[in-house]
Amino acid sequence: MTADTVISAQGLNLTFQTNDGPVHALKDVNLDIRKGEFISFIGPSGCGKTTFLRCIAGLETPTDGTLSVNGMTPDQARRARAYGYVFQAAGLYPWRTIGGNVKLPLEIMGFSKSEQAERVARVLALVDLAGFEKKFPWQLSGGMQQRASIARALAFDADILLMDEPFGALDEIVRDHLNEQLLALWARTEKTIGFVTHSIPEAVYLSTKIVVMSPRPGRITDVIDSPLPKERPLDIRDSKEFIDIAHRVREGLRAGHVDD
Amino acid sequence: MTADTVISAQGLNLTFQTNDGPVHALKDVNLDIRKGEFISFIGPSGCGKTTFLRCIAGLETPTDGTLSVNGMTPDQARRARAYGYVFQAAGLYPWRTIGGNVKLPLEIMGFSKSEQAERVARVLALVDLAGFEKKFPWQLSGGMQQRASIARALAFDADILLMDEPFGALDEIVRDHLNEQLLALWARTEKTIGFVTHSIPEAVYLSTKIVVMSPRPGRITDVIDSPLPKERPLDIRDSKEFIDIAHRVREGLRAGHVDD
Amino acid sequence: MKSLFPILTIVAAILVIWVLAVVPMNMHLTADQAQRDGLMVMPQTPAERQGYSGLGLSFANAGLIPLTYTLDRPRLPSPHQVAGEMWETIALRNVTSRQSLVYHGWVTLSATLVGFAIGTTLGILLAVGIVHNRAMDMSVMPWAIASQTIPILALAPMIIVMMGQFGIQGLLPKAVISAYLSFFPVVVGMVKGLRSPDAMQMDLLRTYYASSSQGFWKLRLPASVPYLFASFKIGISAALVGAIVAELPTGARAGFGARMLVGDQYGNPLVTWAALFAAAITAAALVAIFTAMERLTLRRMGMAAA
Amino acid sequence: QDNDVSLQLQWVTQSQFAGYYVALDQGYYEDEGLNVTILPGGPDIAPPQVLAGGGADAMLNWMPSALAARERGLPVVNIAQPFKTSGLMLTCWKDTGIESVEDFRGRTIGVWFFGNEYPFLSWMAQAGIPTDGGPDGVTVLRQGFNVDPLLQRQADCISTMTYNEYGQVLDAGVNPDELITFMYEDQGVATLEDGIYVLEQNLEDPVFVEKMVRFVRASMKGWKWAEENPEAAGAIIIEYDETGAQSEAAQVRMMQEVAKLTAGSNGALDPADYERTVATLLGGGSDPVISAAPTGAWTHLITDQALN
Amino acid sequence: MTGPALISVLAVWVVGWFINARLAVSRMSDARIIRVLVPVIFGLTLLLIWELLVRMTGVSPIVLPPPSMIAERFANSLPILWVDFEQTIVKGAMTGYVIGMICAFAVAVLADRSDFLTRGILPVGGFMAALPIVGIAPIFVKWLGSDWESKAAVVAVMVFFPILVNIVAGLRDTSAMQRDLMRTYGAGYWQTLFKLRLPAAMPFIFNGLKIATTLALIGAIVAEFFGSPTVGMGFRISTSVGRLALDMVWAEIVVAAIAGSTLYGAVAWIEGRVTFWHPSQRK
Ligand SMILES: Nc1ncnc2c1ncn2[C@@H]1O[C@H](COP(=O)(O)OP(=O)(O)OP(=O)(O)O)[C@@H](O)[C@H]1O
Ligand SMILES: Nc1ncnc2c1ncn2[C@@H]1O[C@H](COP(=O)(O)OP(=O)(O)OP(=O)(O)O)[C@@H](O)[C@H]1O
Ligand SMILES: Cc1ncc(C[n+]2csc(CCO)c2C)c(N)n1
Ligand SMILES: [Mg+2]
Ligand SMILES: [Mg+2]
Repeated sequence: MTADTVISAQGLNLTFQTNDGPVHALKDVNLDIRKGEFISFIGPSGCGKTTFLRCIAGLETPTDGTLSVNGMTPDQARRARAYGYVFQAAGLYPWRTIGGNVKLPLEIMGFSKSEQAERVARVLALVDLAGFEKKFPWQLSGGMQQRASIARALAFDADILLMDEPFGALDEIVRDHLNEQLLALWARTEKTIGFVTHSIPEAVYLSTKIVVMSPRPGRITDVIDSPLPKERPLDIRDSKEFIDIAHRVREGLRAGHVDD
Repeated sequence: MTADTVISAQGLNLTFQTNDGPVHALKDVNLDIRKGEFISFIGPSGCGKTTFLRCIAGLETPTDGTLSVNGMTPDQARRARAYGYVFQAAGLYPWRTIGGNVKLPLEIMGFSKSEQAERVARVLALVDLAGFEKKFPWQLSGGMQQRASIARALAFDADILLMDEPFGALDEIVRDHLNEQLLALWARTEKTIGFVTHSIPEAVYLSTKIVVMSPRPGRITDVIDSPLPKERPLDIRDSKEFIDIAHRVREGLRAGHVDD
Repeated sequence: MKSLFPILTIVAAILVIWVLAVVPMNMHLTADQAQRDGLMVMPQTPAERQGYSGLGLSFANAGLIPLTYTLDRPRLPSPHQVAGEMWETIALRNVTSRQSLVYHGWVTLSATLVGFAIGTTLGILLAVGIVHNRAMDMSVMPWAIASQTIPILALAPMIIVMMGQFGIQGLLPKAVISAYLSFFPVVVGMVKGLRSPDAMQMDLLRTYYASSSQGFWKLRLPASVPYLFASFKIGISAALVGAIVAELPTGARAGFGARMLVGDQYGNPLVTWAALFAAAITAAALVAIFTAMERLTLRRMGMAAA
Repeated sequence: QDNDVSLQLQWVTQSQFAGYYVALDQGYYEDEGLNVTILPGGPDIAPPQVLAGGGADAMLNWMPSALAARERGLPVVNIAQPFKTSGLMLTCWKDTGIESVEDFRGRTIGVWFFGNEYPFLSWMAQAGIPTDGGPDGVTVLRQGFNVDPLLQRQADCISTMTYNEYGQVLDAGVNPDELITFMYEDQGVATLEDGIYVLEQNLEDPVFVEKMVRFVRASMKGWKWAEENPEAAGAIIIEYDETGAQSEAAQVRMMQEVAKLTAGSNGALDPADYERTVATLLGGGSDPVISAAPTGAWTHLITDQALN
Repeated sequence: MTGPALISVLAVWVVGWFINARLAVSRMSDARIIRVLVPVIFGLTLLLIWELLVRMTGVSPIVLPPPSMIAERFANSLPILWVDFEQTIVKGAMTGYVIGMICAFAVAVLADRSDFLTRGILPVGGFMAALPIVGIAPIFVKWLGSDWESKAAVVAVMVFFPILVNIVAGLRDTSAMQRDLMRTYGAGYWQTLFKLRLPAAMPFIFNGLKIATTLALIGAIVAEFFGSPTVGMGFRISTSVGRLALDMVWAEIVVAAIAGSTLYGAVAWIEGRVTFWHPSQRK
């Protein structure tokens, strides 16, 4: 654990008690994330990606082990509003306009009215949604909704961004496009990003570090550092290097995969 | 249109009348599909993939143009039960067991009891679900449910199989696995398959022909014949040829794509 | 059963409030009676006491408080009085006796069940019609809603007279009124249920070229089962209310409704209260039976865990 | 079947209708070869409506209500009048200071409606007291089926029957000297109560007439028996009460009171009583119950034969 | 029934139904006029049949008056109908409705604070809701007197539970994700309530409010049967039955049906404004 470690998990375990007996969702997870890293979690369904992210966010309490976020416990970090969280579905409130949705966390955190307006305008511009402020969510396409939900997570400018399969429901082209934008945003803001995905190309394209996980019990099976440069045009994905990393990730995944 | 053409569309147009004015979902679509082909439709959301498949299935009536299926109109073909249709979600009836779900079309089409039992057993074996006949859908994983829904479409042994993003909701590993199985099935049965997908690798991996579509108005922008052999191991996807086709598809898509 | 403790807590809280409320509610009557019996009461005349609230009078006459619990004709009977009456009329009487609430329960219940059967059958048929016929959908629904705004107690005597004209008496007129109240929730629920299959499930059947009757039996009907049970649960309590309402103008002969009326008319509030609680318990039991049936059916249909 | 008779009562089974239950119980109807069904009433059962709908052959009714029905186009005819005297009265708290009719002004009074309000309205009209709730008039409450409005002093006076509600007030522990009562009989506004009525057109059918003759004869026999044996009559009522909620003591007392009202009648309507009733009703001020003296509203056709 | 009556009734039915069937499948069947016209034609057909049946079979108007007579009575009694409407609907039903609604909200928020309370209150509330109105109405008249206050109390009791159940169900209807979102903001209970759960609960709440409108009407009218001043719809219905003025009874029933449908429609209209965002309200 170095000085610029923002998230640090040591011997993390989490067991859910269910009707069918205990489920070991996380087993002996050790991971350090440094400031400014873009870290992806990949693995088959049920391997604990979401659970791990939720532990970091203080939405779930580990049964065992230590976890610190910005040097605090996850729960303290949550109350300190240390991170923005983006869920798989956009999850915008249908009764609020796009602007109103982005404003929501600002209202809750007690920003002044003028500050609210200013920030809403800024982050909507950041995700290319300037001019859509007055629209309601259902009047936007899925991709635009997802961008709005990212804007919502960015609005209060936390240093950490946690994203749980934010683009899972979108089509490949839209997804490519958002991936590009996300990378640009990351490069510009130097945020630390934790990103859950099912897609190998997406993980490889975005990350500085790829964490491969495996289910039953949920655990980390491989951590792959990406040698790709920070500057990544979309067609880097046809490059030899890219394909090699993708291959390694796929092998890692296959090894841990139990057929259903 | 050659002798072994099973599906033929000439100058197909379809316009939906909506509250916001007409939507041109299909414009001047011309396409011939030969017996035994595996044809994929790929394109961004709203480009008319589903609409085209539904036209073939006689579930939607084109406003203009001609469309023939097995030499009949689509509606006649539907009444003749010329095809099996697989929807995006498995859509199994929750009150029927897996066996009961697969039996549904057989009951409706009036197969004899013994024939029903025999076919259910056969197609369940075909999709690797022998032994799950008595289970209810919620007792199975998503991938298994989707296999059951494919079995249901195969049960009455139509020559044509129409699949609308059947694996859209599944994770990549399960998807790979089902893709492999689908290819095997296709090779064995020589069915003609129309397959809608959002995923470039999936389209390239499966098809003999890839139809790239583009929205507003929905139209065909490219038809790519695949030079890949019929025998396709999963890691063919790391081959140069595969990557080239994928690249071409992506370019085709990008060209037709209007940012949302 | 993890709800048992919270329920008991709430019931206990209500009982406490009830017991406390008995005092001010009955104090005026108690004071009047005490005065007749020669006890000291403040203030001294009934007319003056009218100026006091029940609570005020209770403070002025704290010594009379125990008497508020034993009035023969209380405004608010105390829980133990109601329980005592119920115990006596349910447990201590032969079930065939006219003094037995079990007997009256059966009178009401039989009309309820017949009415419920008629109402649900009608409701389901109407729902099937509405779902399959657009003209019916557009015509019937607004009137079905309007029909429920008609006060049934106003219609009940007319229905009974009109049926009496055709020599139909006894259980059936009551059942008809109970059916009138129970058909509506069934129509609403069943229309919702029969329409619950999504477009994809309907399209699937089209790809099989299934007939509309096949669509009904294989898709719409099974899909509507959860809605059907929800409607049943509302419908059966509505049917019970209908049967009780109908008992007033049918000559108030027997049944919970008759007991409530006669208890009221002859100044016997305990009879009314006991019938009231017995009716609520009956309703709860009927709903519980349907809940159990629902659980069983859905489990058998494989829909319970979903 | 031509020996079938159904009789619609005005209220639930109680000693007010003892004569008929006794006749049934003692086999008097059977002796006349009749098969009689007694239909108890209830709130909102309007006997004339049942008669009009063909649900009963004969009904009991108060004459004001029957005459009003007649004016409304339902030709009902009184064929017998077992109740000679009116049992209707107003019961008031003495401590309200009410001593005479004039003191009603500004008071709240409970009245039964449902066709039973006519005597009260006529009375007030004759006394010149408005019933619209002004300071000079009375505020009328539509009284429910119990005496609570009086006991709880929501009303200064309520309507009671000598045989029923008045007893309930006493049962509630009230002493008679706490109360002041106004009998309609004493006020000169008495109207005829429980009479037997049938539809006019039925009287053209000799078979029906003959049946009614037997019915009235047996009923009157029942009444006389009940008058003489109030205890037994009360017991019979209890036997026929399906609700099981009535008390025998109350029914016996009711029978004793009812006996005072039926005592003077052999069943035949006294035309003088009829004329007095009509006069009272016609005196109903601006909104009279009936607008003209009815004709053919009663007949001795049945009683003449029955009582021979 | 007589032959000609049967034939004319059948004829009216066939004609009415034929027109509706044609309208319902016509190309304009989604137009607003058609949506209104079809039920109106259906209603008129029923009324016509009613009129024919009554007239041709000679049913006494004392048992069932024909619609024409009811309409005449209605037109001639507007002042009376209006004061009855005020007494019963405005004073009795509306007051009770508002009181019941406020109580339901208060209890729902209370119950919502703890799972324990919810678990206890809902079944007990369900039991109380099963107390039949004909039993509670006389009790409230006894307690609160004959005027509209007792009617309002009956109404409040009747509408309380359906509204409560719907509020509680609605408050629970948020998805885990929506609630987690609020947690990631470190939002408190009241913030979550007002910014997330109440808005999300609105479709449910309005469902309860709609059911409650018809209950409120019935409650107010029926309670008047057990004691009332000499005004009010229930009073008028009951007295008119006694006076064999069945046309007046039906005129009041018509008022009840119109008032009920209007109230229902009004609540549905507000629902449309408030829950404009819900898929069921979007076209
Ligand atoms: N609240 C919970 N209660 C019980 N078990 C849970 C709960 N949440 C998750 N689990 C179980 O824990 C395991 C890990 O779940 P998790 O949601 O973290 O997986 P995931 O990797 O995010 O999967 P997916 O790709 O499907 O989202 C799974 O077996 C899941 O069923
Ligand atoms: N029933 C309908 N009524 C009106 N418009 C429709 C209807 N069905 C489809 N459309 C419109 O037609 C266009 C093509 O739709 P279609 O569903 O075929 O797209 P798709 O390519 O399948 O998209 P996706 O990838 O999102 O499934 C879209 O703009 C869609 O909104
Ligand atoms: C609404 C209504 N009010 C009064 C009566 C009838 N009635 C006639 S005499 C009497 C007093 C009996 O002791 C009563 C109550 C009724 N049937 N319905
Ligand atoms: Mg997950
Ligand atoms: Mg589609």
